[in-house]
Amino acid sequence: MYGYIIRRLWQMIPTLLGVILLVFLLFNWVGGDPAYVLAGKISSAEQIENIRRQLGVDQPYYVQLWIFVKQVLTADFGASWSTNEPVSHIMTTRLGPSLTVLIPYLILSTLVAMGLALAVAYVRGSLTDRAVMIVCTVGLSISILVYIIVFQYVFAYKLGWFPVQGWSDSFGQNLVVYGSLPIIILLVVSIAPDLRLFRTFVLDEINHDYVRTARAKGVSENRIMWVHVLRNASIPIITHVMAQVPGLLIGAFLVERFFSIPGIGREVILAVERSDFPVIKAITVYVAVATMVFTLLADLMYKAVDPRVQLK
Amino acid sequence: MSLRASRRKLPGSPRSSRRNASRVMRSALCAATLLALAVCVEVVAADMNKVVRHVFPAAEEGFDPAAAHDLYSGTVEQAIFETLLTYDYLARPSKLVPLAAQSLPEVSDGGRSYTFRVRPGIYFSPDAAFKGKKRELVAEDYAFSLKRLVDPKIRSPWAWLLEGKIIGLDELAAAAKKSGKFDYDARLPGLEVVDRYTLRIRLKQPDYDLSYVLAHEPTSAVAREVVETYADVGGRVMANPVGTGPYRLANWIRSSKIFLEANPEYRGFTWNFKAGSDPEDARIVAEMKGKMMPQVGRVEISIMEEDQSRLLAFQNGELDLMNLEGPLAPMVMNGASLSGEMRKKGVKLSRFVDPELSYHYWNMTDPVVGGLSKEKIALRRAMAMAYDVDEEIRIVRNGQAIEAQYPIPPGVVGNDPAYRSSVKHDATSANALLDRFGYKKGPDGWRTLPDGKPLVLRYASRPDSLGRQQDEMWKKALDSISIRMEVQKDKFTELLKLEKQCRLQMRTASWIADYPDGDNFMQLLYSKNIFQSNNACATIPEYDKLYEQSIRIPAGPERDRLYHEMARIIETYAPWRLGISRYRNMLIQPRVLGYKKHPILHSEWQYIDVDTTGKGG
Amino acid sequence: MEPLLSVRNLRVNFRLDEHTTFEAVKGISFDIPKNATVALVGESGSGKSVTSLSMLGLLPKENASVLPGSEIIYGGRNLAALDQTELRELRGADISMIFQEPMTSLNPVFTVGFQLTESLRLHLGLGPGAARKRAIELLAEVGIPDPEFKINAYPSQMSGGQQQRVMIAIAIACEPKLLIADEPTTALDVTIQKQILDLVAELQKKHQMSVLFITHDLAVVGDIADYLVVMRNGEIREQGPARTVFETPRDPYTKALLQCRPRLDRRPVRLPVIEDFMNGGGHTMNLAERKRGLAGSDPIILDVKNLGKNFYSREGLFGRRKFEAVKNVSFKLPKGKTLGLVGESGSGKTTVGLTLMRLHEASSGEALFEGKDILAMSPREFMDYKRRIQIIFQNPYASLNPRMIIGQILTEPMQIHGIGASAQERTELAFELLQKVGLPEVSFYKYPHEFSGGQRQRIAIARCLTLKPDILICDESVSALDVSVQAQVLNLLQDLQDEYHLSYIFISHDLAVVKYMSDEIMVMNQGAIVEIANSDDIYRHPRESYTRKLLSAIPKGWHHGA
Amino acid sequence: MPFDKPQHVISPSLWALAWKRLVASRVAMVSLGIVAAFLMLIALSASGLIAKDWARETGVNYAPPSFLGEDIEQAGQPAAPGGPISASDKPTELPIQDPLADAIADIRGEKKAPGSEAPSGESQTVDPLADVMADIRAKGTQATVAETRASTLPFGADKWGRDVLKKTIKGSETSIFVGLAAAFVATLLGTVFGAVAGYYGRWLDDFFNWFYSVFTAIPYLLLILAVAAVLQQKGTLTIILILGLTGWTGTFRLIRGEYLKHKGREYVQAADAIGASNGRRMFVHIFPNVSHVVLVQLSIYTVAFIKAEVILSFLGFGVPVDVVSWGSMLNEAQNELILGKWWQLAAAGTAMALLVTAFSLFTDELRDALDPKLK
Repeated sequence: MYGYIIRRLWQMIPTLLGVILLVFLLFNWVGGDPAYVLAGKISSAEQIENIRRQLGVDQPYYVQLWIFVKQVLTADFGASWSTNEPVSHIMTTRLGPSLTVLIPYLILSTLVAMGLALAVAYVRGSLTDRAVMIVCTVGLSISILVYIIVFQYVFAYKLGWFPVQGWSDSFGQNLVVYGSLPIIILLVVSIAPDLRLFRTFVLDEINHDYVRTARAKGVSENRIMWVHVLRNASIPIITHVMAQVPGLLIGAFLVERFFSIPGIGREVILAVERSDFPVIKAITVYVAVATMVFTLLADLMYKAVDPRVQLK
Repeated sequence: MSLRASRRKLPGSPRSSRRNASRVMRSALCAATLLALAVCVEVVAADMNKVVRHVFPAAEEGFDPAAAHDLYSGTVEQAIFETLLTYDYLARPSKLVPLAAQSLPEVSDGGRSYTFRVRPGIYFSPDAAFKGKKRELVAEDYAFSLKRLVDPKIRSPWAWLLEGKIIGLDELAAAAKKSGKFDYDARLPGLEVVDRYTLRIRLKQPDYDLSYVLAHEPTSAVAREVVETYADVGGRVMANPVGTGPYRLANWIRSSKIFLEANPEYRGFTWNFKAGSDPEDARIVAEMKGKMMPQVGRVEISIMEEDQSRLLAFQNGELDLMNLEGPLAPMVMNGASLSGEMRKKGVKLSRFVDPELSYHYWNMTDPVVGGLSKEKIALRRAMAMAYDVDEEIRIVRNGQAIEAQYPIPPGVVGNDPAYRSSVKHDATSANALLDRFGYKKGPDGWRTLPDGKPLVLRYASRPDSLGRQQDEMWKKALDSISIRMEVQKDKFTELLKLEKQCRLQMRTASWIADYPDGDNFMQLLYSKNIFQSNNACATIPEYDKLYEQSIRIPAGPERDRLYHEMARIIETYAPWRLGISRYRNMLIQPRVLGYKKHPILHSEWQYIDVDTTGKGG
Repeated sequence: MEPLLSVRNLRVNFRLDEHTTFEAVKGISFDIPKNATVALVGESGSGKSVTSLSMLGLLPKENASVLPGSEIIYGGRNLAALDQTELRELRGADISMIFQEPMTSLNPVFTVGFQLTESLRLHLGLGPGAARKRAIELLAEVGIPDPEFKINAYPSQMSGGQQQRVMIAIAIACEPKLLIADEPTTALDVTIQKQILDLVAELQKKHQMSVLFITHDLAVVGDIADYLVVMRNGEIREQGPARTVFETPRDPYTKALLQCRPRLDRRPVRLPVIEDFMNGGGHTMNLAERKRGLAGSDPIILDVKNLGKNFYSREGLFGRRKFEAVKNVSFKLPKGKTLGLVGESGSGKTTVGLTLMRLHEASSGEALFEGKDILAMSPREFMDYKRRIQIIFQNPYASLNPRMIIGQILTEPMQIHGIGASAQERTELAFELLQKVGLPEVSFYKYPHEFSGGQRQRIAIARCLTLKPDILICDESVSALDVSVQAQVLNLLQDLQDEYHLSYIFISHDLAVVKYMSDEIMVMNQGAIVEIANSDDIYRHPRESYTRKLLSAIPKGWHHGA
Repeated sequence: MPFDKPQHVISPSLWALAWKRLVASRVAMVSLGIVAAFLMLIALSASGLIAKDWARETGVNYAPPSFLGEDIEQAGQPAAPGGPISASDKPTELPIQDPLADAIADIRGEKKAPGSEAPSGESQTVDPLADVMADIRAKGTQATVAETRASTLPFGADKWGRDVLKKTIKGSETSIFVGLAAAFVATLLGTVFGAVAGYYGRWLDDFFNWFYSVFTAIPYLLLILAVAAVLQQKGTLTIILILGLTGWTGTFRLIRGEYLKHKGREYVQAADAIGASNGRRMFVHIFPNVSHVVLVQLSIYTVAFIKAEVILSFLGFGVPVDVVSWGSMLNEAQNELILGKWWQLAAAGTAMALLVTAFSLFTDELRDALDPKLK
């Protein structure tokens, strides 16, 4: 077990190197030059040169790459070019709000989609099943932007059930008052694709022999679905959900912007707009590491759910 | 320069200022116990229960006047720090008045020497950097703060405000670049601290805009102790603003929330501004006159990037003040006034044309569109004539803009509202002009260059929805004169880089006044500013000659005459096609009293009051 | 005596698509007496499994329906007319069932104990403690060693035989009156098969229950069946007491089933095939004995020396674990003869074949083909020899590319090896071969999915023949086929060997088939050779205990009276 | 391979059987019908038979759909900028001296240059085109006949007065083409990488797996933005490349898995046994057997990329200005919605929802038909 974890961590090194290389290639090499923006409205070539020197972008590429590698190794990405805020501070302060929304969302969406998937799979082939699937497909074809705009307008403004936007210092208030509408929107958006996916996972399981065995034992259909099938179907579901987590940190940017949630996604877009490379690079590397760690976690959770899995 | 302070001498001795902290707390007591009114007026200022909730549409960078360069950081800086000069709250066009200075500067030596006297008895808000001592604002602080703008380590985006102006300053910066260490202790002939409160600035050549520069928030006073305590590796103090202004930073959640509270050390002032010609002014004066300022104890600023969020939050009463950006205008505006629904709610509107100009420029060094030969001029003029500014205002700007007739927008000294441009939308003439100069149509219907080579225009724009609309506007314009167009899409940072290197062909740029003087706009085509602010990379000898004349004389009819001719040169040689100036529409909740958006000042919180009786809703 | 369960006029329909239905069971009737074992025998597609599933209402409800009029009478009730709730009370309690694949039939993510106690708690209402206690008893009863420990094991931590024992434990947990065993031993090795059969027989007696034993292999039920029901194409061909049916079969199909299977005691020149019985029953079979066995003078075509094959799996940070699949195997293959290769799963017999084909890279040893080591050749050199050693795989459904028509499948190897001067010539050759393996010419234009398993195996054989090989490796080539088809393919292989003097390496777990086909037999266990000898000798005088164990496990068919 | 027997003798292949299953499904046929209708539409528009003149401004700005009737408020209101400018529109008179005036006047054989009546010598401003302009103005004053613009259009007009219906048709062409082409690129890359990695295994597999993990570790949004920045060229091709170059990972994983699985299958071993080369086994033998996965991936990607084009447009990396797509229309429509001009959003949104829904449903059915195990 520990040997396995160590080996998996060891295997992350080449991937991380690849990420570093790709990120470096994309941002340092071809990513543009923010010196002109930082220089202000009126700037001389000399000032530009000065700024480039201050930022270190006038160095040869291999030196810049080496600096980047060192930054990754020491987990110290320096400070934002435009605000001078230490990148570590950006990460620590923006992560909380992001997670305040994402964790409840992930838990709820997984539970809801899983429950619905089992229900729909139970009546597979029926009119209900087809209708739900078609509604899901239609729901899928609508952009998240439309959901956000409409929900914010209707539920927050017209009906006044939620604040239009906002964020506070209190975790409870954030979760209950400010976070609920964003969570609901994310839920509504993700239910359709998740339900479709989870349904196929469940259908995959329903055709297995052990279901027939359970039936032959006289186990009720409900119990078959909720005990026998669910446990098996949860294996691919775990992978799917775990793989989603790191991407969501950034993917939730639209919600964060519309509801003024000071999260990571919003920070990334801001950094991209500002060409704030230290922040972009740091977040990319952190998310990449998170992706790898979550993949490992998913595999470890596999082990918990599926005794067949041998961690070697 | 006959501007005088319109503000009464501020009340309160240094002693009473010192007790300002207790004053804030006493305000409630005042109201509750109904102490003698006079006492209250004398001491009561900021009421911590009075909160103004403001919104920014984009994130702030930080609050170092020398380092931050976005509008929103500047807005907060203006509330925390003080410049030597500022603008009168109500006077239009904008009028300079002293702020930390006792009076407007004495200008001597034909505009080469400026002497300021800093008002004694102004104190920085308490901070650990002062080690428990009260810290008075002195002339040296301004000398220090101005030097910071050119410190290479800080890489201030505002260096250009002072570059090439103050005797000895550029040399000091150059030395710092070499040695790697900026000598703040150096005595400069151009920045002479005559005594504790007197600062004399000597210029290399006459400059009538220096007063404006010293009203611009990058030149605010910061304390050297604070910088030395908090500076990061870049010598910047983004997160610990300590100033002498009416507010101080109470809490800051970066790029999300900024909380300001009244500065207990602030000396305060009595509201006494004169109404201008605007009929609204009378109401404002009635609401505010005689009040001890600042009234508002707390300012809460939220950052909301999305238009819809801002507007809904405002309509929901979650915001007190909000700048209405173009695309949203039709939702709450009916032409120039608020919609009935908003008026019914009692929402007020502060509206005027921003001191801003958008212009379409051609790169004058570009082989296709640049140059001063007749056929190139004809090409540019044809394109200029093909562009329909009226349609842009109607469709793209939703009517919230005016056509720019003159390179200097309204609200800026030098603007001539009567001036009419000779460039009109006229595709027929544009076509005729191109025909005349041999831009023949090829077999595919597109025009070629006179030498028969293909003619393709490259229009650069940002990847946002406004950029897309500009693309469409120009596409239509160039289609109407059968010139083929391509769009060059790039991130703003990249466009800016190419622009500064004169590598774009054509783009729509805009310029917002840093200070309300025409020179800020007219310098944009001066050939010495190529690679800096001369985006068109234009070298037009006639223009240069006139410009050089214009900077040697103060604002006035003589300069206006030169500006007229320069405007006509812009039309004639067509390095630019003038675009528009936008309206600024500030929405104000009924509970906010005395608010009027100032065209140059960014923040007005210190001049307004909030009705806490609840009748405003 | 009143039967435990009577099936009357059972008809089951399958819906294939919106317009087509297929009648899988066509109105059958039979009884299951109390305290008896009834064997339901039939080849694939006979409807035997459908019959058993319909008894418990386990047919897939999407596309299968028991037609009205069908009756399955149990305890005075018609099971075919009960609703699911009522059926559920019977399932596992009165009637229980075990299936062919114990591996997939057990839920992989729950412990054996959980799955066992689930039944107990459901039907007997036992509390957790009591259920657990009873479960341990049950595990002990079905012969799981160390049941207190194994009750917490997951199915994947058990062997196939143990898994099937667990299935049986679950099935008998609630003392059912009827145990339906649907091919419970087909997926198991021959030695395990015997153990399971013995267990079922023992439990049947002990619990005084009835067993419905479903199988395709008559030999399997010879020992245990009291009654036989023989099905074909949804109909019952013959039923009656086991003795009667085995000894005096009336139906030609039953006769064919009994005769087609190779037997240990006889080796006819040609095996009887089903047509011999079905078409008028004219017994024109050549029942003459075929001579098998090696003469020392046979020229050797392939000489394998010290063949070894290792597989590696990752372990630890950098380590890898070696698994020796084939250890030091040496044998000689004479020209025109058959070497039989027998062993249980995991014995390495298939690996030997694949390694000789160089489908696996050998780890050690050499294989001299006409004196040249084919294992050491470069791929280019080997190309010429590749043609001469061909292989026929086990699964006829997997070994033909489903996206190619038979014509492409047959002409492709010729094209690759430049056999036949033109496309025209190759096509003609393909037609010829089709004819040789007994398929009509029109097969050329069809896709594999249109053929039955036996036909596909013929195509696979034809594909090998296109290359005119010297050696043919038959890797379990008839194991997946029904008995009647198996005989046809075996006959075909015999004929081809006679005609072309092919040398066969005949790999199978079915000792009867191997014996029938082979001149020499090599027994393998855990990657190594146990014994190698002339085929008749090895059956008569096995030297090694493993060989004896293997031989004793072979189902003997009906021998009570024989 | 040449077979001299007539084609009809060849019996139904697996493809034909799958097609039969597909035909049997009503949902599949209806959605296929819708998709086919769209494809027909874009074929017509691509060949220039319809919607060729989508860019022509045939209606008034924001002309409402005909079924709503004319927008009286809009028609009556000249949408005044509302500026306080009241002076005449005549250009401010300024002294202008034209040094070329004489020369050009000579050529034209007359003596007239506007502005020459301002003889003040103090002026330095020179208009080198003064005479030409004057000439043009003199001649070209005949008012150009303004096109009459319809006050309503069948489906309304956009802000410039272009027919929304035509825009939608033309937009469909772009969006579907982008979706299909990008899906093709992504699937091709994913398939080739996946096939090579899965088939050859060993270091090639390690390499592509590494490549895959690196690509998937980087957040998709950042990847798109970065690739967009790299491929600075404008145009539809860029969008296709952005989507294609970043989207291959899903197919890669699937196809690699399929190749791993199939490589061990007996028919592939049989092919090996008859001496088929690696390339032949990969492409002639295995590929047709995994091609249904590829096909399903292709259609999943098409849907995904049609939607992604909208997001790309939102991020500003959409189609060029002389091209219209659903993404560009939806983006325009966001601002229009605030003005209450909902028809462009409705038209583009409906067209897209319809196609995407039909395509997705068809994909589901296709998957079921090709792989009947599931379900």
